[in-house]
Amino acid sequence: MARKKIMFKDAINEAMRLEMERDESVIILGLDVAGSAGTEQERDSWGGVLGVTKGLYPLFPDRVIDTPISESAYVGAAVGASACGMRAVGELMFSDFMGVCFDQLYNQAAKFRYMFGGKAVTPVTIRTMIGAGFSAAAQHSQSPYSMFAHVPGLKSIIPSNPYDAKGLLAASIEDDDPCVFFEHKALYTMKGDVPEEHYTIPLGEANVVQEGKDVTIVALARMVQFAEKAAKKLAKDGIECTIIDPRTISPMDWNTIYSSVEKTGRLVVVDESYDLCGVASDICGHVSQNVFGALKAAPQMVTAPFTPTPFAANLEAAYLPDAKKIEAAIRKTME
Amino acid sequence: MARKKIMFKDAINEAMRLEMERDESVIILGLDVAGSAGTEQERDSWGGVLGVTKGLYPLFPDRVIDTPISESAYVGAAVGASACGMRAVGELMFSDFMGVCFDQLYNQAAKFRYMFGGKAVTPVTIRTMIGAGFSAAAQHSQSPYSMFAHVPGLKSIIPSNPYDAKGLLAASIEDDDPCVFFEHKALYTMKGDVPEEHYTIPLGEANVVQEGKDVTIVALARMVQFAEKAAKKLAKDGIECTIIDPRTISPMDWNTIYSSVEKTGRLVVVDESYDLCGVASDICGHVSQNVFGALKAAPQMVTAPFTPTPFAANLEAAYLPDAKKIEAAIRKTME
Amino acid sequence: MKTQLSKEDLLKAYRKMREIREFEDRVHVEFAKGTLPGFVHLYSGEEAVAVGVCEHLNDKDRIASTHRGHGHCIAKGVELEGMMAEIYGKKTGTCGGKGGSMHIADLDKGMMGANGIVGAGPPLIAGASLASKLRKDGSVGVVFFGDGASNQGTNFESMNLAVTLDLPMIFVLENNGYAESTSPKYSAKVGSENIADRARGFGMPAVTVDGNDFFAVYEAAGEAIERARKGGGPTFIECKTMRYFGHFEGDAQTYRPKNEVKDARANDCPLKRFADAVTSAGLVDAAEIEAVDKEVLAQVEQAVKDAENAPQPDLDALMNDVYVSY
Amino acid sequence: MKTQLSKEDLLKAYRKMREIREFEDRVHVEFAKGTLPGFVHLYSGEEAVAVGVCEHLNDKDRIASTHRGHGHCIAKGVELEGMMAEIYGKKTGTCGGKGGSMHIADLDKGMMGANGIVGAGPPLIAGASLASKLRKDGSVGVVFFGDGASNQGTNFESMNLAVTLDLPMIFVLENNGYAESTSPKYSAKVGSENIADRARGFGMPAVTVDGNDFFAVYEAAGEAIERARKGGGPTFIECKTMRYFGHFEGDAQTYRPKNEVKDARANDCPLKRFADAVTSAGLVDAAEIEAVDKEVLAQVEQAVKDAENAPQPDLDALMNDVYVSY
Ligand SMILES: Cc1ncc(C[n+]2csc(CCOP(=O)(O)OP(=O)(O)O)c2C)c(N)n1
Ligand SMILES: Cc1ncc(C[n+]2csc(CCOP(=O)(O)OP(=O)(O)O)c2C)c(N)n1
Ligand SMILES: [Mg+2]
Ligand SMILES: [Mg+2]
Repeated sequence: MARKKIMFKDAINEAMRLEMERDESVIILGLDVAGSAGTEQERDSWGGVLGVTKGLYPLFPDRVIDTPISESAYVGAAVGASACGMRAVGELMFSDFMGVCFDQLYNQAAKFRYMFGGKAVTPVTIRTMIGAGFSAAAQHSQSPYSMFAHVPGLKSIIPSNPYDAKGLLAASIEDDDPCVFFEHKALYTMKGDVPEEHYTIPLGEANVVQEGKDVTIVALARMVQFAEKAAKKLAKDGIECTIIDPRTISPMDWNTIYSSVEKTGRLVVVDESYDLCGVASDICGHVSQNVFGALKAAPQMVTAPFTPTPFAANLEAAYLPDAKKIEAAIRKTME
Repeated sequence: MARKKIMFKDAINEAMRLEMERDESVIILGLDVAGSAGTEQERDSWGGVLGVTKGLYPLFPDRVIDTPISESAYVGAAVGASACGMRAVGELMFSDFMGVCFDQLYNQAAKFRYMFGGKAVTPVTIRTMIGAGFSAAAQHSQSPYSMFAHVPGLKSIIPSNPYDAKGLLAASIEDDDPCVFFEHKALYTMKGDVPEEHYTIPLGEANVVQEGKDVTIVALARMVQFAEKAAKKLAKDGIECTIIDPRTISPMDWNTIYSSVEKTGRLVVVDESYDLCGVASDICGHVSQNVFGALKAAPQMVTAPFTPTPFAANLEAAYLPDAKKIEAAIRKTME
Repeated sequence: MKTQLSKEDLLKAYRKMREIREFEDRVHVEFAKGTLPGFVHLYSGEEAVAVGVCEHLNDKDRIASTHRGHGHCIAKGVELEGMMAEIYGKKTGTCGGKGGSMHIADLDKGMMGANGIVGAGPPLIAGASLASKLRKDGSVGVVFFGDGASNQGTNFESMNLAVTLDLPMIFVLENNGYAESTSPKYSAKVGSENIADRARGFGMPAVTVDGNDFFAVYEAAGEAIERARKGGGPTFIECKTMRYFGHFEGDAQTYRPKNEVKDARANDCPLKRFADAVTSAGLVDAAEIEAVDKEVLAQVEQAVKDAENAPQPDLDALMNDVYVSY
Repeated sequence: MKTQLSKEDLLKAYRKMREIREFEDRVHVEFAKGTLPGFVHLYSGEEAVAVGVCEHLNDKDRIASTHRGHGHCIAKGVELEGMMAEIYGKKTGTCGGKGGSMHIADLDKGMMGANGIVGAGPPLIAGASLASKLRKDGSVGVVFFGDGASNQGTNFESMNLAVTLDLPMIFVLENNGYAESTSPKYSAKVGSENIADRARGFGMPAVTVDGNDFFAVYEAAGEAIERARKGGGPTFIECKTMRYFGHFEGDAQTYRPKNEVKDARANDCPLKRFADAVTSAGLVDAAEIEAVDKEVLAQVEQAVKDAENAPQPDLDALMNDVYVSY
């Protein structure tokens, strides 16, 4: 435990390495997850497009498998292999690419168990990147996890820091249900304390980042940092915030959210995606249905505006939720 | 206007016929939309899997185009043709199949205009079936429109009766933005008065089905009938319901919903899909954010449970929202 | 005729084909009565394909099927009693009544499911075959799919993936001349007579056989499966066959020539051809064939009765088995 | 050498290639300075493909491009000043700064966009070609895609759709030997040397040409495009070429042989080959070539300056142009 802080992406790498050591049935499938396939150079030249799987191929050369660019086939193969006793970790490079392979997750992996009368077990995990902030424009910046959360049979996991990333990915791989693991690309270089040894964090348990009596902020992935910043600012004015990071949105830890709102009476949900049929309105909707009596003010959403992600830096900055927007929303609940 | 009532599916057929007569650039692409392609028999043997496009091929043999089973290619072709001056109507037989072709809608059609700096116009319409109730099981009974509504750049249209179906489809085809038109298969044989001539219903305008002072029910597609049934029952007990059919969920006619809730103070949203990141929680969330002060009781959702659609008739009946469940939710708001 | 099959094997294969035929013909009749719900796609006429392939397989080998899945299920050893109950939506069904005709599966038998999504099977079996390869247990994966499905991107991608990873996987194309009402002459104009030619371009052996000739299918499949078991990679087998009923039950079939099915039933029925071949070669007696026919008839009759009398699923099944844990 | 191109045409083609090279080499330099954001994929080395094809096209013909789209844009006539400004994310960019390198498009020029989704182009151009066919205006659609993209289901499906509907569509495969770090020898093992052989199986003419030889590309494309314009259906052209930079800017390229690019630049550069061919054939003077080089250098220099000095988009552009109306 005494080692230096490590990066979010290294925590993810470590989780995979430990799972592969522990369990022979864990395999990795994806584009350039090793790299150099078919060339005369040494393998492992890439380790995934941003190097997250780097170093795993030399350790497990049979189990780190580069695939052609054909997401339907290899994501489906991850699903199929997992229904046959493996625990495949499929890497869908950017979650923006879900549109070319969604069927294998939403109609296949998600439904096998139910359709087949409880006889199927499909412990597949799909790792995939989310998030804006990199001038990666409209097709490489999205966070479409609400679409996955709407599908019974799938679990959706969204870590916000290196410690959670490692523990939640280990839990996802060990979990017997299909898991989609969303990694915010802007968090990859975030550093934090991460135990070297194996550990898991249960899926479906929110993390209460801080407790305060006035308002409950629910925030995901990168938005947790922004929420903390806003909370710090408000603390100077005597406004005390609870910050809840659900960590998984399906299953969602409603109890933690509801009991916090029962204490604070105020809710602000921060999400990098859109409000329409997204996580923010979902949480506001569920809270208003289930702990209406506790609410002292209208719940507020802080989300991206309903536009594709723009390329230009100034537009992208305006597009993203930030501490200022969160602060404004919190103040609104205090009016 | 004096003609007999016609069926929902014939109203849809009529809208397409009239649009094709009015505008040469309207074309239809899909599986067996004419039928018999490559056989020695006469074309138009199918007219779509449930006969909705029947009779159009003989009128427009160049413009009713059967395609191989390759949704990505032909939905994408509908998008591409529409970006090049056509108004293509692509038929995605069941919306459940979105997973094999979503990219062409969500990353392409939806984003062209924005990414390309406002220079693209892509007036494509995708017609697709939704809904349970036919023992069609987990992969032919879904209503995944919330996933489409979460995508800026797309419009999502969900008619509940023959009159609306015709007017909304005409509007969708004439609309300059990409539209996804969701047809509930259980409504196809519903009959109603439908003018013979061409007309459109603006996208983004809810229909207030009935007005009542006590509670606002928002319901979509087939759920509108169930809401009416529940409202009738409650009327006997003196509970007066407003029923709002949004007709389009993106754009959503928030004004109509908000002003109704401002009057009634109570909200029940009925949706055949799931609550998690679905339309029901979305409407509850938006109402609670924006007209919180008017709410006299916790808004209620009536949705399918979070399970795939079961096959067995008794399970499917239990799965679907119905008048009883709606009634119970309304009574809850009146407690 | 020459065959390496013992009399026992021959009778077993024939019985499977007869089970499929009887099962499907009976479902056709029941559907027409209005007693069966949902979308039902029947396999009558194509029996030699499923059985010709699956006679080489054991429970460790995996198959993926299509919307037209009953034949594959039976050929792979799924019990027809449970299947019939499943189609009736009963608690005693293979999937507890929650899947129905389009989703019958029995993973213990290596049957990964009928599938409502055209083209969904190939990636899944690529995965199953990958599992076989990594486990080095000599098992193989077989995917069945139609001429219509052969145009789906998933199928092409999976062929390429199977070649790339050298998977022990067999692609079995059931070319029955129609995808719904559309002919492959329109939708799979590959520039030749055979869709298999398109597959060959992906870099794997590809053959076309008479899919109504059990022995032709059996031999081609045997060669391919043996090669796959030995690490020789994937093979594509196109089987030309015919479906005797509509695309789904309720289809008026106006896209078909009048006598197409009648002629085929009379002159090209895979069961008749099999029976004729083995009896005239003196390998099996006609009486033995007839005995199988009778036994299967009775079995299906009983399966229908049992299914009719079986209870509906308990209501709490609605919420069960969405997840292992949630 | 033999060519039907006039001196004017030759100089025009060379200028386009030089524009691409200069543009890309400059973006490479600017990116290294850290002044350019996002993912940037450069086309240097592949100029003969884009230009060899697009020299046959007019504004009514449509092309779809890839993530590596600058070359296709320039070849199709998109102004490089606007492109440079776009890559800088400026208001004066082709897309007002909202698309960036991966989404440059100019529909007025028949350029349907660079695309961030590998394999997204073929269906779109199938649609564009269908529009051409229905409008009977003699226009064609051309889709560019890489060796990696050639494995994507959308590409296969679109080939089949183009054959089915007999579309005036050209598939131009840019086989540059890598998809990110992966070789087509691994990912597109088609059982032969050429990926074009896989395409031929779909039932359309398919050829493989030296993609660094402008004239080879030009001729193959000319034949295909003429056939398509006359209603002769689709063609597949594989162009073997090489990218001089990494997959994207920032790529350390450890998967490449040390001298691969150096050798190619020295011995197989499409611009050098073109210049040598036309000068040694006496069709163009070396001085004329040099004059083009200078002019283009100056033009790109100016484009960078202008882009640097151009204003950012107005903030209200964030909310504009999501819909025509909403
Ligand atoms: C992705 C998808 N597209 C379309 C359908 C509708 N559909 C079901 S079966 C079928 C025809 C399949 O034809 P083929 O593959 O030849 O199989 P066959 O029915 O002849 O056995 C179609 C279009 C579907 N279920 N899934
Ligand atoms: C659907 C999808 N999958 C993966 C990617 C990531 N990606 C972008 S470019 C690329 C390699 C493409 O290779 P190739 O088609 O050969 O084109 P090249 O880069 O060589 O021009 C990959 C994997 C993507 N953008 N979209
Ligand atoms: Mg068929
Ligand atoms: Mg390449």
